[in-house]
Amino acid sequence: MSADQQRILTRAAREVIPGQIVNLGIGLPTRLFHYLPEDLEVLVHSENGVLGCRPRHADEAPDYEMIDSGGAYIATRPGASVFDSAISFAMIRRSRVDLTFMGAFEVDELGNLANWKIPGKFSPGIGGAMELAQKVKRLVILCSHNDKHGNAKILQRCRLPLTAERCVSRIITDKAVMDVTPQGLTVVDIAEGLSVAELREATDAKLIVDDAQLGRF
Amino acid sequence: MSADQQRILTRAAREVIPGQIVNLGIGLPTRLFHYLPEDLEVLVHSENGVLGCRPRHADEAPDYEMIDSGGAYIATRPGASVFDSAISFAMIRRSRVDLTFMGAFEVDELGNLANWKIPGKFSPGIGGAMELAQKVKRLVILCSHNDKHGNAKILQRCRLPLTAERCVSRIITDKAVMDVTPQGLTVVDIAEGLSVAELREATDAKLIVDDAQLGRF
Amino acid sequence: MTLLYQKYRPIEEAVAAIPHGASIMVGGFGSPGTPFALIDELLAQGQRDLTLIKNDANEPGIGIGKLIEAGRVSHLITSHIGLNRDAIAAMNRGELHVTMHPQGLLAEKIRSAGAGHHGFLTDIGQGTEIATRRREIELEGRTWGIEPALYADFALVHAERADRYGNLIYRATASNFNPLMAMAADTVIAQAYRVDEPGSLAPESIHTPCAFVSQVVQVAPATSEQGRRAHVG
Amino acid sequence: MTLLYQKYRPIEEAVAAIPHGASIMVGGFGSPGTPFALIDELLAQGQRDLTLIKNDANEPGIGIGKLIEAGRVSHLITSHIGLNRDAIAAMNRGELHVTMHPQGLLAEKIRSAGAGHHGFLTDIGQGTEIATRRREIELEGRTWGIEPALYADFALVHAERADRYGNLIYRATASNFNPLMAMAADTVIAQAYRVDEPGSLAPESIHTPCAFVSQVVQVAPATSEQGRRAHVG
Repeated sequence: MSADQQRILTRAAREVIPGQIVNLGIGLPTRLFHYLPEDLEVLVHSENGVLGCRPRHADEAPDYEMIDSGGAYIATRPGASVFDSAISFAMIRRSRVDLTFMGAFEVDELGNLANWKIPGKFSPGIGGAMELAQKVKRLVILCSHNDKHGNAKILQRCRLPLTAERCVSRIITDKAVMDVTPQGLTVVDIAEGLSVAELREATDAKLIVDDAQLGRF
Repeated sequence: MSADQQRILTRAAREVIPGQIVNLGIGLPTRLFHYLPEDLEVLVHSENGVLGCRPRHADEAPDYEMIDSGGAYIATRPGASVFDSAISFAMIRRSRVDLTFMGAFEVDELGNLANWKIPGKFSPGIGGAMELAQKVKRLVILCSHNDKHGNAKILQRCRLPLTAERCVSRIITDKAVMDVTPQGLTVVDIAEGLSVAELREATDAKLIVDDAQLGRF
Repeated sequence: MTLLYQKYRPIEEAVAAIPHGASIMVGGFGSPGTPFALIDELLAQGQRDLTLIKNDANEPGIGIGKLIEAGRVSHLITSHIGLNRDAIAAMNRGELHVTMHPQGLLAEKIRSAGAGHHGFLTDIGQGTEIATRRREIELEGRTWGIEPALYADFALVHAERADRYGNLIYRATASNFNPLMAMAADTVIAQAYRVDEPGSLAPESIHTPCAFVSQVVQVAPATSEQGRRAHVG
Repeated sequence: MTLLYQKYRPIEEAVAAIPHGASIMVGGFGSPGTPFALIDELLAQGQRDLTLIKNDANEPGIGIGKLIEAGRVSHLITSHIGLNRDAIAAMNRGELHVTMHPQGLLAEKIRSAGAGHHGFLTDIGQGTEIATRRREIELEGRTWGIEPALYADFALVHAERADRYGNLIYRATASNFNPLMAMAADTVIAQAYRVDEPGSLAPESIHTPCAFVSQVVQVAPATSEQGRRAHVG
């Protein structure tokens, strides 16, 4: 894992409030699992049908019928339950999941999210992303600020097919932490060593910056 | 219980095929419970959420949380399951109940059934009757042939609000066993000592009688 | 959002969140599964002008029968009230507005809300007076009734066992409408005969996962009230 | 109608009832809950031109991955096939027709059939391309998508334990789509690691009541195949 990813995950772990129900999307968010202390009173939901999962300890044999939605063998913590896919998504659609972390291809100023399809290039399916993005109480996006070609992923308007409209609350990238507000994208934290001008340069959306409030991470 | 009711129930018990799933409606049909031998391999469904109930033995203490849909304290037999009301009615709507017995205010030649409401007089609710009547594979009506004023309950057309259209397969009364067929009501059995003329007199529907086929009960 | 460690509450505090005029789903089919203790607390606290959603009206003098007799219920959405002559009388006098649904449709209207839908398409009741009171739609050459989802502000549910996160297990025929209502209401208050520490219930044995439950209270096991019903098996 | 005492069958006989061209729901989310033995029997028997309904396409070389590689599947209705590169390639070559649904909607379309409905009203996917491919309806001032119920001729489901009437218990995350599919298909074939006499399963512990299950077969417990997945936790 790169240093940038580590910084994103370390910052993301601070978003979790004890007592919450949290879902970790496939990809980078799944790794956040390992950044949550085991004694943190949080139930991690995985949409394949478990609430209250934790990473397997190094010395635990895998239970081949206990996986998370990404396919990793997991274990459960006290207070866990298992259930079918209808119950699992009822939980999601009824906004019983407090906080979800998800990756993104594109996010925009309005909080629109695109992370499931690149027409003609990538369309393995939808999975649970649409429901989670549309209905979770708080959606935090974890992604690199720019794609591997250097193109901005934080845009004025998404161009790819949307996962859900106006669903994102906060975006955490290697370069900044940004909140979606009625006024636009407000920068909360900026990466150590990065200037606001550099951040604006790497972003295709208007950024609202209040220097007096700006944190570093 | 009257001799007429006993004759209805004795005849009705012959309708049950070993291996079936059977529902007993409130009222007279509930008493059929006691006419089914305990070793008969049948699972009795009660729509409040149990499959595989049996009458309590005389020496069994009641379990106050184990009732049938009529409110009687019941027990379960091997192979029983309990479940919520959604599962219970899914079973009904998916026609997983093979046979249901139900009472009636009126039944007609087309197999229409009225047994839930007498406008202005009796309307305590609907319960599970509509779904059971509409979706069960085979609906057998158990009722007196005439009401307490002597009026026919077996009619050319029902006058009361319907429970379900064209749902009845067979009618068992104190006077006859009749099948609903595309040609009309066909008499299968007639009560001991009753003439076909007397039966026709007590009925407000056309009855098809083949003397050569007619049984007694 | 109720945080996990905030769910286990005294019964007075849990019920005090219910205002006058609230819509409240109440579990139970007859006595089994009826949250008697929560209902009695509601009676004691005095909330009025309530809309209740319950399969039946219990019986005179027990459960929601008490709330109806006390004039605290303005609207009852139900399936069958034949075992409560007082409720039938109140309905006939026009003091209690009653909406009747076929039992399975009532369950599904609640389940539809619990699943986060807005309703479902059914053929149940087509050809009866039920069909005349709902909107219909043509699809694939047939006419279907549209049954809107039924949401509520609160649900009062009864469980056999719970943990203090709000995981619930039902017993015998006390399940009935409880798990459906636990998903459909905005705030869900569960009573259980026993509330243990998280980890005391096997994950596969849990019927209602804690995510749906807002508060959980412990109540005394089966009172004589639940046994004093007229019916015998 | 399958009578209760006729449900426990040899696997060959149960699967032989499936004709060419059948629509078949297959339980499982990834490996857990996938009825590997029933799928392998289907592969051996040679049924073709199948429509499969499954959350995912398993992985190359296991589960329905084998059926797809053998060219036996003409249509796959699914939510995500990202773990099976062969299925993606077959889709891209136009050899496998794939219909994608959001996972929760796929579950609910199946559940809607299982409940005996014709569909449900949802706001999931409104504002996305999902909404463009379905009929909509205006109700109470909002626009809702109509998602039709998804029925099938057969369902193949996997359970941990069963009795010979077909009562089923799932374990861990092997539940997933299995109980929904068990209600939605006309003929339901269940495999279980252990099939006992009726009475061996506690009534409250049963996840799928036997009324929904047509046939039940016993299969050898967890094979190495289920462990040979690329992912590690």
